[in-house]
Amino acid sequence: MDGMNMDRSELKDSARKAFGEAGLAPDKSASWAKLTEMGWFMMTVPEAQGGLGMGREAMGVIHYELGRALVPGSAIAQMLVIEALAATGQNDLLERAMAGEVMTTNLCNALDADTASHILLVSDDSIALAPVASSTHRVTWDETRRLFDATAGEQTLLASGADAAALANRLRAQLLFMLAADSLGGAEAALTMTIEYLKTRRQFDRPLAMFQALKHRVADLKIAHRAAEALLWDRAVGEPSLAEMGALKAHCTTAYARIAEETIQLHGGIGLTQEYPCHLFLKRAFLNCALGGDADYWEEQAGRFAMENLA
Amino acid sequence: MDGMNMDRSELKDSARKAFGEAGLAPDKSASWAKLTEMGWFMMTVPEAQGGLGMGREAMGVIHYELGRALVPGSAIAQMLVIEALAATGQNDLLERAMAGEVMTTNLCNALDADTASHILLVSDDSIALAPVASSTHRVTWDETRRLFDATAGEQTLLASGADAAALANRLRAQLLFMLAADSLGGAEAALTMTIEYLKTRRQFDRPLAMFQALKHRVADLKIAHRAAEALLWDRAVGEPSLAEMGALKAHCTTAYARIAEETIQLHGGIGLTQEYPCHLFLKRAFLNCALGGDADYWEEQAGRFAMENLA
Amino acid sequence: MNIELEKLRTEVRNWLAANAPKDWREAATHDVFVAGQRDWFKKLVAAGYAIPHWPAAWPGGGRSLAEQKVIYEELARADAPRLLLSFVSTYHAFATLHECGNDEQKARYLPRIMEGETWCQGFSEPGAGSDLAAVKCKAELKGDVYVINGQKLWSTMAQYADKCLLLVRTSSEGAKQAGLTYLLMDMKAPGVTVRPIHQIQGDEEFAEIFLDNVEVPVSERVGAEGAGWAVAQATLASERGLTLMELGYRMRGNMALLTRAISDTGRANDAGILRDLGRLSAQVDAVCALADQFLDNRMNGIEQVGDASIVKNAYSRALRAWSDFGVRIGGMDAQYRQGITFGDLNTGNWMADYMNSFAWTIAGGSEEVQRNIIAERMLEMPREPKGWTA
Amino acid sequence: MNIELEKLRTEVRNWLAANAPKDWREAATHDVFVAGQRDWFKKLVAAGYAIPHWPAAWPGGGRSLAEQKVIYEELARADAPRLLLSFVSTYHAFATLHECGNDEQKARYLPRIMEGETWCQGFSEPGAGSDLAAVKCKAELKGDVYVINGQKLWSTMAQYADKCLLLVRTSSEGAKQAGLTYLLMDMKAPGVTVRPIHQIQGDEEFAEIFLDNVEVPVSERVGAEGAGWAVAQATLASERGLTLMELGYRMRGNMALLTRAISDTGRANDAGILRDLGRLSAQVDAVCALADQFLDNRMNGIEQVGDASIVKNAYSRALRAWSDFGVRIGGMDAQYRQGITFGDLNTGNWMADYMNSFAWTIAGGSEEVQRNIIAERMLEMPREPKGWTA
Repeated sequence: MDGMNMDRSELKDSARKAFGEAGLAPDKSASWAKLTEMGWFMMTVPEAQGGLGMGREAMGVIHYELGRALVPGSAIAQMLVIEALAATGQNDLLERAMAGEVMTTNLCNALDADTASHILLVSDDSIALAPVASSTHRVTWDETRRLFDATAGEQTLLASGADAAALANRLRAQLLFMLAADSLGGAEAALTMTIEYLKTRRQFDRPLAMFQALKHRVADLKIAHRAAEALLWDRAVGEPSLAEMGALKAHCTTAYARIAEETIQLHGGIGLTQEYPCHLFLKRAFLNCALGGDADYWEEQAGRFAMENLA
Repeated sequence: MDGMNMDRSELKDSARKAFGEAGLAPDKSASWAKLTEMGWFMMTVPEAQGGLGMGREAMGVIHYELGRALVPGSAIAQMLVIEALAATGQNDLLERAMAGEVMTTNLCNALDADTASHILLVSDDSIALAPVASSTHRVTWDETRRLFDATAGEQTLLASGADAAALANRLRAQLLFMLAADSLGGAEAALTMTIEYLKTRRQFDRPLAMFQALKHRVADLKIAHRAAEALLWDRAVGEPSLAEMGALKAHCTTAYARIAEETIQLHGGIGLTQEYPCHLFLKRAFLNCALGGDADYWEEQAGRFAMENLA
Repeated sequence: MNIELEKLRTEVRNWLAANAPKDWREAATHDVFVAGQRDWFKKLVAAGYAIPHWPAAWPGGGRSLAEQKVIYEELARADAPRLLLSFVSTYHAFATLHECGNDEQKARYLPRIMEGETWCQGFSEPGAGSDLAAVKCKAELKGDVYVINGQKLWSTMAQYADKCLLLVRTSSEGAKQAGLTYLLMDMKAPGVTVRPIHQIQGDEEFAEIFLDNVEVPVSERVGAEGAGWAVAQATLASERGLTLMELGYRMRGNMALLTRAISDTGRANDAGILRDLGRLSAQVDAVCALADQFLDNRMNGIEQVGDASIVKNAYSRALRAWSDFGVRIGGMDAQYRQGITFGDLNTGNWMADYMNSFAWTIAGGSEEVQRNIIAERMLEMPREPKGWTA
Repeated sequence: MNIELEKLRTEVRNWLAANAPKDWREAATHDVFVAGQRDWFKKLVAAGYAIPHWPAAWPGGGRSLAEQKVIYEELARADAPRLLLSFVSTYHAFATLHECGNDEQKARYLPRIMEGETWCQGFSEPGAGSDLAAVKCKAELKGDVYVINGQKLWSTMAQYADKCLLLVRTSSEGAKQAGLTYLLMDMKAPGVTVRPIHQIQGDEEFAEIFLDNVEVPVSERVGAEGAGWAVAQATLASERGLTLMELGYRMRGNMALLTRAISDTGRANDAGILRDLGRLSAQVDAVCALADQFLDNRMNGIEQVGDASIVKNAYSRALRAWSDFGVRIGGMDAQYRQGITFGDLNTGNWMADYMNSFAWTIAGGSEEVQRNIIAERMLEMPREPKGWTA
């Protein structure tokens, strides 16, 4: 195993240990505390700024595990803010954010704005930070994430012009990548749960897992998941274009939605009850599909990119 | 059973008797002779003009059976020409066409132009008939149909202006309907053949038809076929718009292509050999998809129609 | 014939214009919804449109299937509420009593159903879903009562039901099917506990029933002891046809929810969206045509085994595609939670509609069970031999 | 390490720029194609790139998997012809002899393979496809020869082969697998008849082999009598990895055929087409990433059961989607028959490419067999009990 994979594998083990044991959709503040304690908010920050200097791949591992356990909260927003603060040398605020002070961003529907001190305002020609002035909760079907309409107080400009455009694109790419990782983590958990259920549930005097029609469907889901995961780790390194990152996000969220849909169908009736967790995956999958630009948007961009680059 | 269905059922029986016994892709001239003898070219022509005065539904029944047996030839073109000649009162030529004199049309890639006496030239502002001046065979993967680049001699104008536009649309709708019927006939034969094969072929000490994964796939194909067929007979009556007829054609040809694809896959290796007839269905299915406007074209038209009519 | 049908159509249409409730989508609670359902059923009974499929001896009964079709077409057209609450009583209970009940049972219950008594069905259990014959809920004959212990699941609106069509096990000898018995149980009897099932989209259309030493008089048994499986088949065969035609028409009628959403999101000239809309539109039209054809065949006595399974799966697939397309068009907006419309499948609250569509791919015989029926009973692909268990 | 790899890459790239045949797509007949293949193989052997996976004792052998990957990446990049004709000899025959052959067999055949002797595989039969253990082709030991009678199917390029890896039945006692024996058969031996299979797109990549009292010396047996099944596993495990990486890269490289067709048909701004292109592009990229990962895992010794099945099905699905999209974009033009390119899967002759894609969903273990492997051996879903036959 090469060095990079070894890092990935070790990080995965510790993240799974941290989030894999409290059950699905664990307590939000306890999860936040763990993220802070383990230093994972520092992960991608350069060592010179007090971070761990790890890359996008490491961030993917963390979000994969957050997705896998359906961890609630706004880690995605936090990491975007941290990325922007680090890139623009806002070291004081950066330190506070790495230490777990909640900050959010308009790039990701002002997740948890009601508990956030600041909001990062991203547009193509400026990146600014401001205190959150007010926030209104927009309740979603997915209850593991809390979205807000938020207004901002006085803004501190972090970047403008070409710098802002470049940083905005980098942040968008990060967002897309984190959503892709979250989706594949969730999809893995949903698929594993489904396979276990099929092995346990008996009808017609045998486990459902013995019915070939169901086996083949599960095998196809496994193939879809493995292919998407290969693409995720492939795009974790190098410098994919924003369109390629968007295509990744569309590919992975679509796979998640498909696996979550089959999770319900293969669980039968109990999949339709609030008591079973199937619906938690379904709702998060569909929210992931919509956040940060949907498949219709990104697949079109990816198509244009292919027309320009593969002609 | 109501009257119309009784007609359909009787006509179906005699058409199946005529074409169902000579095997797949039977002799072309013998098939043409049968079509002529049975009077089926007269079918939709008003009784006053020497025809049988039957409707679109009857025409659907015939083309369903032609598709089912993969009958080669240019019956589709012939029926379009006959429709145009009847509508424009060209009774002498009409009589010759009903008696089996081969005539073709640019509306359907000049099928069998090399043996046709005339070619019907259809555009939005004129409908004309002309002798075939020259023809070049454009060989297709589907060998049960022969397409041509044809040039026309001196034209006789049959209709112009609004009359031409109306007739052109009627002819296009007929073409789409005939292709839809041909497709569902072919799809039925392919599916039936596949089911029989699965019942006969044994692997792992049991017939393939006992493997649930294959059963479920076949069941889904059956559902797709039955739904498409219901739509076909529904649009055989009344006055569907051209866009609705296009949507029908897209729906039925897509179902045919899907069933033909699965026919090959479920036959395994022998499905890939020239000796087995699977490929004949596949090639005709794909040609049907392309003829008369493909699914991309017609589904977009149907979408526009829905936007305008279902708002 | 056609003239009479058109006369009926006009009559129903006019009546609905004057009487169909308009605000039923706004019901904020189940109680309001249920009250509205009871009220609407009463009105339909009075007008003679509630039980068109019952024999002519009943007011409003004795309609031909063609006439029933007209009535359901018009109900869908008027966007009147579906009769969710009285569906089991007027279809399942009626069919069961009509075909298998004794005279005393018919005389006792049919009038009550007409008066608005509501019924539920107690078939499925935690361990008996697709494999219905595996029912374990136990009934022991003690004197002139059966004493019932067990649990039932997925019982539509059981929390509002007066009576229950109950399938129980009276013997564990021999074939699984042979030990089943069919009872009519009073939902108010001591020992009956009903717990609504909290569904993922927020509805509570189904309930669980817990049975703890519930006593059911022997006189409430339909058919002989051990003949429950055959009686259950009569119950199961009673639905589907008209429902699916009605639901197909309702889905088609609500295509406008999609076209409006497309316009509202500025995508009326997006070639890809238009194509997918065109394709969906044909799929929905095909389902309507299929449901029509199914009823025509039933009318003409040429319905075949598996036909109902084909219609059901074609409908459930189209419903999934319909709501999935809505979720897609709705985009981020569809992810915000809105209040649901009880008992309706095509509301434009896209995520709710999408989640609701699983009721049709899972309940009433899952898609997988329908595929088995189509493959094995219609296409005569061999069943697995009886002995194949593990 | 990385520097060495990049050095190799430059070396291979330069060599290919000077030596890779350019006109191989134009081969009008199989004979021309085969001659080109033989010539190309010779050149690669001379350059040391033909058998990088053989041991270091062989010229050009002893390459690490990372080096092999570089070579195959560059072959794909240069659009050089695939080594279809020598694939079975350099992979299947080599692996079989290397793992299970005796010293005499290795010494006899490996040099010949290097010199261009071509081999085919005689495993499948009319009654033994997915169920390979059902092989019936009979071998009777008479003195020091086996006398073979039977038929083999789907043997790649058997009409041009010198030798055949032959799986035969020497006993019908006990488990099906236990009666199989593995032989090396001379294709020029009396009684061997080869009939090319006419494929639906016009190629003849496969052949049938008829065996009529063919004599094979006992010395040509690999492993013991009755050990054929185990030897066959060594043969089957030998392929896939590098091939699929190479084929994935070739498919990705040929995405340009699609984008050009889209431009040529004036649909470069059709939102629906662009989306489908974008989606396909990600699917193809994912297959390449998956094949890479598979090889990395194999290199690192952490390949798991079922991994190869996942890569194969992901590739075959993407290949189908790729060619299907081409047929769609090609429209009416794609329906006109054109001359085919032998041995190539991504040619832009869309209908031929589409039909060719079935070779990957059916041959070398059908998609259905792969799904069984994934479900049962990787995901540990229970197999049907042994006794389940009918």
